[in-house]
Amino acid sequence: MSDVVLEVRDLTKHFPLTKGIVFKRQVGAVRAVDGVNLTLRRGETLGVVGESGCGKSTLAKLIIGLEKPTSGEILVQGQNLARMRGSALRRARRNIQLVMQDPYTSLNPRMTVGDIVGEPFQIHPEVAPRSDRRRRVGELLELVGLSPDHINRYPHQFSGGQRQRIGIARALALRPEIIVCDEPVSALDLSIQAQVINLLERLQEELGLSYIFIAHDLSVVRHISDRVAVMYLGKIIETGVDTEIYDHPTHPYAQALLSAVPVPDPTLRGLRDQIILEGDVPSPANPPSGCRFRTRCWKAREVCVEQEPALVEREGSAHPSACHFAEERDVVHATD
Amino acid sequence: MGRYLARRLLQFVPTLLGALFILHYLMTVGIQLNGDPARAVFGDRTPSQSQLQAMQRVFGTDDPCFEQAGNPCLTVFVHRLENMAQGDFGVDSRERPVVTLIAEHAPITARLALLAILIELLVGVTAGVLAGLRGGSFWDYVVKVSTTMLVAIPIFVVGAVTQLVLGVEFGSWLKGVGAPDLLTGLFSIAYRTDQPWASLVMPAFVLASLSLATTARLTRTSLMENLRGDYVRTATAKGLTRNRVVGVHALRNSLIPVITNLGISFGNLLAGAVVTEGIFNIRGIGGLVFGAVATGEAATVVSVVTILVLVYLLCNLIIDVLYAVLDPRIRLD
Amino acid sequence: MTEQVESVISADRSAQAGIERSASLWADAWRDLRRRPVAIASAVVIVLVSSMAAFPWLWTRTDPRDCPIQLSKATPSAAHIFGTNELGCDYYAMTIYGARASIIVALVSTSLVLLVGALVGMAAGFYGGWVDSVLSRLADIFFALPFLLGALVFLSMLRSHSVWTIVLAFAVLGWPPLARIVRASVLATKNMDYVQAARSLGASDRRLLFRHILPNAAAPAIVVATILLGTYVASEATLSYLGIGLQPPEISWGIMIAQGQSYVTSGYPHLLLFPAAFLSATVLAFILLGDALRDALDPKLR
Amino acid sequence: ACGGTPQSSSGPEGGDIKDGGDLRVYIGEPRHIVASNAGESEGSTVARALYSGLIDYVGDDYKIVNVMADSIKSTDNKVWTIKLKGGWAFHNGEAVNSDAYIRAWNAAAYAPNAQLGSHFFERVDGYADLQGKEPKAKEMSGLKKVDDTTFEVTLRQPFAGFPVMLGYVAFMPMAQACAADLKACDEAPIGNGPFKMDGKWEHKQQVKLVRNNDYKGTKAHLDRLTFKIYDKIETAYNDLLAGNIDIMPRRMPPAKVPEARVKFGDRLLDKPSPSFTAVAIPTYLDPFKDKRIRQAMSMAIDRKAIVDAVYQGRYTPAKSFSPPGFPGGRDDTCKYCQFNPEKAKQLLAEAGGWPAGKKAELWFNAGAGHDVWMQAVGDQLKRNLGIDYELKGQLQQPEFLATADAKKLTGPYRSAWAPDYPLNENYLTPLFGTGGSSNRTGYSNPEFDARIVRGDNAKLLDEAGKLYGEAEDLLAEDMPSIPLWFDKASVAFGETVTGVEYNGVQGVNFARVGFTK
Amino acid sequence: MLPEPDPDADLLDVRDLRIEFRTRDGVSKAVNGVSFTVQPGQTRAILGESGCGKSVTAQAVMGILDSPPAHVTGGEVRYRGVDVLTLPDEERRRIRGNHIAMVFQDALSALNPVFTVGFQIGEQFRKHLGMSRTDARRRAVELMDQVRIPAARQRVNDFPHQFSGGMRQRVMIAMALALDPDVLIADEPTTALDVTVQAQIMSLLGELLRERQMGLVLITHDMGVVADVADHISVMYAGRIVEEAPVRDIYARPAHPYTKALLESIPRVDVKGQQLNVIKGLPPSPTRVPRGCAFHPRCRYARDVCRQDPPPLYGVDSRRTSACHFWEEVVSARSEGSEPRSREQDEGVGGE
Ligand SMILES: Nc1ncnc2c1ncn2[C@@H]1O[C@H](COP(=O)(O)OP(=O)(O)OP(=O)(O)O)[C@@H](O)[C@H]1O
Ligand SMILES: Nc1ncnc2c1ncn2[C@@H]1O[C@H](COP(=O)(O)OP(=O)(O)OP(=O)(O)O)[C@@H](O)[C@H]1O
Ligand SMILES: [Mg+2]
Ligand SMILES: [Mg+2]
Repeated sequence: MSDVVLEVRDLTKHFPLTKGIVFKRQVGAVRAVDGVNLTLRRGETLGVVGESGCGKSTLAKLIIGLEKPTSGEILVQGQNLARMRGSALRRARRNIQLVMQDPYTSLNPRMTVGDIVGEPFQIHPEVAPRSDRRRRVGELLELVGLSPDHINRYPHQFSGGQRQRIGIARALALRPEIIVCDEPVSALDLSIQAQVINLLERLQEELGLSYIFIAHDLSVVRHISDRVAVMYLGKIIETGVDTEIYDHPTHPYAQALLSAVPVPDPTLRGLRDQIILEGDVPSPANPPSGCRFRTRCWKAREVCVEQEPALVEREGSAHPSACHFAEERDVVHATD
Repeated sequence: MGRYLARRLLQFVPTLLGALFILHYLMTVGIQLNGDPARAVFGDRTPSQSQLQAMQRVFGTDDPCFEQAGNPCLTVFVHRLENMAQGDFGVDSRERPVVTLIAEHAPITARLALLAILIELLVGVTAGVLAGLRGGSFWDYVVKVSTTMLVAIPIFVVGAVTQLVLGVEFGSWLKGVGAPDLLTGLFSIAYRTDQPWASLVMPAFVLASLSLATTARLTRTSLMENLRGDYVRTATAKGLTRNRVVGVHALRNSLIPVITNLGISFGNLLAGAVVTEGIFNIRGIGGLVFGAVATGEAATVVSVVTILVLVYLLCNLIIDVLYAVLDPRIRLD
Repeated sequence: MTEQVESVISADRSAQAGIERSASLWADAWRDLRRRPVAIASAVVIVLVSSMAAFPWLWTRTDPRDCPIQLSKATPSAAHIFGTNELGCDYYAMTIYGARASIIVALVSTSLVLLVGALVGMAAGFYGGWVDSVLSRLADIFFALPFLLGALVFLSMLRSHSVWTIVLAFAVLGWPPLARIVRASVLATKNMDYVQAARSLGASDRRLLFRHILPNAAAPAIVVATILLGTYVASEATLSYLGIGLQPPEISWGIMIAQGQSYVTSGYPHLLLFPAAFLSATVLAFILLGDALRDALDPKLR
Repeated sequence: ACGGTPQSSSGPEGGDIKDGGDLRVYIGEPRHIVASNAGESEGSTVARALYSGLIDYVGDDYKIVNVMADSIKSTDNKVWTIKLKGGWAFHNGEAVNSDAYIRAWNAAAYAPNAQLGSHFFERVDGYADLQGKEPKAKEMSGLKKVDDTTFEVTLRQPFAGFPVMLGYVAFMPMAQACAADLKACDEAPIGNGPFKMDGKWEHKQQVKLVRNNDYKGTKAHLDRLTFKIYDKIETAYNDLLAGNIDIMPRRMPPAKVPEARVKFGDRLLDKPSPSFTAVAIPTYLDPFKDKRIRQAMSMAIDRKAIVDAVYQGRYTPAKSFSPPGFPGGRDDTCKYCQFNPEKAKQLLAEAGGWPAGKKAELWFNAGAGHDVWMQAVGDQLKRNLGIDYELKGQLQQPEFLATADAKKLTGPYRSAWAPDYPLNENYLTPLFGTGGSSNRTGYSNPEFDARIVRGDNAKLLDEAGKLYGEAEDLLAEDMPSIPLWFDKASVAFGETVTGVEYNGVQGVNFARVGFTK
Repeated sequence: MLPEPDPDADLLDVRDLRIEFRTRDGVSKAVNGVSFTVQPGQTRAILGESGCGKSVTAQAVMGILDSPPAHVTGGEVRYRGVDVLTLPDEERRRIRGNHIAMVFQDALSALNPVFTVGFQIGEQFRKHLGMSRTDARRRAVELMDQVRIPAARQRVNDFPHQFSGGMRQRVMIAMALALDPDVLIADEPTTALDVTVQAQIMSLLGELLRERQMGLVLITHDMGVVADVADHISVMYAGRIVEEAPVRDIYARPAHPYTKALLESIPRVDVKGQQLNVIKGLPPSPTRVPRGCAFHPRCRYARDVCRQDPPPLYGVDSRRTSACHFWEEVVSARSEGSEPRSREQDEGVGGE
């Protein structure tokens, strides 16, 4: 399996909750990411979807090494990123880059575009000789569809979509193999969103990139991903290639999530099988025992309280699904 | 909340000890470098050895460490701490207990500071609101320039001019026309024991002038920011009157940074009190410390400033709590 | 397809305008400042006053210490346009020469305070944990000493009171508010996405601090610093007034104001007015320039 | 008792003074007000209203008038017999007798009491035994009670001026109740004077006094006498203008004097004060060892110009080492005190000129406003002698004094002296006598010392003054110190106040002040 | 309270509304002639991209625009026949909340952080109806129950930050419904929410509308939400309504190239593999709206006339209009896959 570029094993991240006056005691933890396994192959896009607060961004930060994991391994081409430090880590970082969610806060408002896109070269001077940098920055801007003449402008002089392109250009500067996109289009307008998605797809084709594409917009994820993982409260509860998830979801949460996505087609009004969930997502600091979805699940029984369902293929689900009672249900299409 | 208070109170300990030590050290080095303040009492006349010794005992400078420049006189410090722990804050050069001195001087400074803070809030916030409601307007400029001028002009000039114009000229005129006591008290030149509040108003104004600029500017910026806030729009959309929208919804939020700043300006107030109290002849803490510094009475300086530090810390604690009350998003744990 | 060409051309045109501009934040701020009349006026005042401080002989040939005592307290006239002081020294020359002490006190104290405050604030905010605890407690200690009282005690300790000891006193006592402000802005800035982005690129702490966090945390510090600067100039005068600051034969606006104020009602108001006017104008200029600078450093406001 | 004709009363004569009223008087916060400890001006102002001593000094010539003393006599100027008038009592009813005086003087002298008046008793036999950390004795052997109204004082050496000292506050009697707790007494002294305490001293606010109706001397006109305490003299002045106080009995803010002259007219008294300012010279240092240099410097200073510029012309340029009008004092002792730049230059040239490149360092204590006139002095030296100068005003008072004590000052320095009793001797022995208590110039002239001793042994006070004056003549030649000026006191008071008398030692006699009818 | 309301008039009728912002950098014409009507029980959706003037329109109708810098330069806003723009301030204020209410996009910032939700909901009862504090609180609890906030009685004294996003939006809705208004303007009420929560809120809104027979103006850029709830749709571009139609018609046969392009650029959850069509370029800055048809620089149907003459609203049929000179061409084209997928990247000039 040489074409696996990234493998995540049993990754957990617990943010400690502390109390105490002089000496801090740990009284609990926010289980933001709680035992996640992923593999990413070369040239592939893995979509990660889930509701707000389910741990998507934390997962992204772990993967690119912005947060130290509580446990688990992140293997980038066989090397464990979580245990690297110093210059080894710096070098490894060149291989895996992040595109952030909010194009308005992810660019330093007091740096020009040239400085922002050129910064990777300043941090890793070995990548490009000084004399070459300006040209490289220009190329990068062109690559993402911006005019190299805009090099001296400030981020606020650009629209959201253009800023996102700047962020992408920055991520591409070091020619990484993997790009983690944390909701790269959530903040963008429809017409712009399409431009960025197309750009990402084009870059993947041209440069052979692998993406981890995080989003809460299931339609965007479907559009761009080869495989999809659905997260709930720090865990992946269902995963598979996109048609498996979208057309044959088996986990009740995945079904509810999909059913809630509005479809821009008034002719389907009232014809789709809509599941309105009750209540809110429980606090990740105090997740329910057993199956984490059981508090909002209409199928929950005794066993769900006691036993945590594993993410495996099982009867009723041809792809891995973490529900004791996994069962197909089409919630996306009209049911007639 | 209880835990928070406990933690904050615990944090006082190192701060207080640190401040105490710094003061002690400064005073000690001061004595070592500038000579024994006990000597100064005798003026040009050279005292005899025993006269000097008697005075040194009163000043508490009879430890030999005061003759070695740079010696921090730790034993003296530890001794002072022990005494303080037992409630003994030492005596001044007239052998009056410092505790008594503080009891005499503190209430009036407290009143002065309270008035000054009220004025600072009242005038500063009003000015800030005037300026903030219409950024860039005439009022905005008036407030900006006038408050800045108050920063630029030393407080003793402000004090002297106020006293001359409002106290001597206007105050005398008032007296001439037989104005009621309260009114003459308001415009009296010096502090009057029979008008313990009114005669402090003018000094409080002078004192407040130091922090007025900051308060007005803070109010202005935060009000302008909040007026643009979505919730102000919501309040308007609910059909509330403009007064209620500004006065209840926008202002309350705008006051949060102003209140926080009060903690800082409290220190300013105490410092400004040195000058203001002198000019208006107010028997307060500022003058006490100034006098003690001038005559080198270490016990008084260290004790009084320590108490000031404590008061300051407490004030800031109260302000933090107030802050949490004003802004429910802040949780004190 | 013509319209497309047109829009491309117009894009090019504005792009060319972009090329001419230099790329640094400070250069841009400078360009922006030059367009603000208030900033220009303030800068002119500051330059004038600074030149008085640096090269007083450019402004007057009279020696402010050459004082024919017979001319004591002359009111302004052609020979002495600002009059003379009680010793008969030319008041104009004194006002010019007095700029130096005030400017040094203002600028050097503020710079030191900014430097120390920024370093401490950045360290405390960026590293957090025990570094933060220790530095914050330390700041508390100095913060809790009332400024002027602290300066009094500090200066009464020192043998001689030169401009530099006053600067030292102000710096020692003045840094905590700035440290707090910087710390708060660093805390707010450090979790901004763009800092995270730079970190994920492998940027060093130094780079994060100085390239990303500091410029974005600087604005409130600059504003406070300019107000502090005004406070320092005024405090220098107050210390002289209390008899613990600079003393003659040193010449400073503070001393001149402290000495001149007692003569206001005695028929010599010029002894207060001239130094007070110079001092106020300078402080006002610094504060207004600080405001303008803050706005200029914020590309969003341009 | 008695009292000479007041020489400097203002306003209408005694007949127009109404009895009653509350006089509000400006003072600064005293250090102490109990007589034995009321060493400085503010404290003694209060103490003098509370106490009556053996003698008073009356008028501008400080004539000695007995108050409680019936007689003060000595045959050898060494053993003095003091007889008291009988029937006087303290405010608490205790009788004022010989014991009250002996008690007071012992208590004042006793070192552990740390009373500021202690040094006045240095001349009394046995004073040394009361000194040190643990003194040998509590009572001076030189004080002997003869009977209830008579006691004897034995001095270590003869001193003709001893009776003159007795009017000073340190020599006031002390009640038993006061001696029992000196500290408590300081808060509310038990005096024997025309006024008594009304309640305690309210620190930094006021000291309230009421008339002592049982007073044996001339009773006061006023019902009440309230000393209002001010921190800043400018504030007090403003309050005087506004009519919130009635009198400033000693000082004015210097800058306000011209204005006050206009506003108060003859209600502003400019009275000579015996305070004396000079620039003392370290005679032990080159180039000041040469007296011609000292003489030249003195002649180069235009005292009048400085006084005009800095003190609005109020002070009296000094032409002697003790003030004119003072017992023994003269007006024209110092011929080198004339301003004469030509002569000064000549003298300097004779002395070989000023060392090239050397600056005269002028010393004074920091933070007390001496910089202005010191600078003026320096300017004069520079202008008239070409001596460049440098001001050395960094030392705070304690260290300045200690440095001076140790003779480590490197140039001329400020020297100020206020006498403790009205006799010219008080300006001479302490400052210029060999081993004098405040002799820091290093001046030592056996002939000078001898002339002082001659004065000490004089039979009559006037004669003593003359003999001391002969000693002063030597100073005028040697110039160990450059006299500059004698201060003036300014007494300003409100329109309805009358009967204000002032002299430089005693201040305003409040017993004689009242309001117009 | 209102001057002679006309019972036969439209519930809300906005005609040719024009708004500009006068700032130091020049005048920006944010809204250039917006017209729409709302009938009781009906949902009018206003669709458009960020910055096209949706919120400004809504705020103008509410009368809560900050002026300066905003100035309404033309048009009418008729509520039951009365032009509210010409009413004196005081009467205008009475309409707000009482007759026309509004729900904002970001509930967290739209709620005052320092007052309890009970206070904020009850405030209107106290100020408009003069109720006592306790009565107002009781009514607030009732309203919170109605918008299905669990344990309303306990939570009435909580602060906004103590609620989850969906609950906050319910609080906003409760606040808007407090005085039983006739018109509800919802400015992107679910944009900030997760899809599951969005579904909850939208179904709640739908129920309440039906119960109360209110007119709803739903502002959004989400074509999916609109398809689910709207009766009529107005599509805005650069401060103008470019197309107006009943909901089914628009999705089936858009009559304006912009609407058409938008529909083609939406990825769909129920279909995989369709191509995303990109609208080249950027929406124009309101300070520099192109001459002629504002959309022409991005339009594939643009001809010379589009650069010269701003298109009037052409009637497509009795119930729909389009502001495109070539609407017939647009309507007749097949909606999907008819054009080659544009590979064109944006070379446009950035925003301001
Ligand atoms: N530094 C931190 N300390 C404590 N808790 C944290 C921290 N960062 C994240 N969390 C918690 O971890 C959980 C997951 O957060 P995360 O940001 O990964 O969610 P997300 O899925 O990205 O949500 P969204 O869609 O809103 O971006 C949340 O409950 C959050 O509160
Ligand atoms: N206070 C203001 N000053 C100047 N221009 C403004 C102001 N408020 C809004 N605008 C301008 O008006 C235009 C319309 O803004 P509006 O908020 O209505 O957009 P919107 O359609 O609601 O967008 P979004 O979907 O982002 O909410 C924008 O181009 C904006 O720049
Ligand atoms: Mg996230
Ligand atoms: Mg909007």
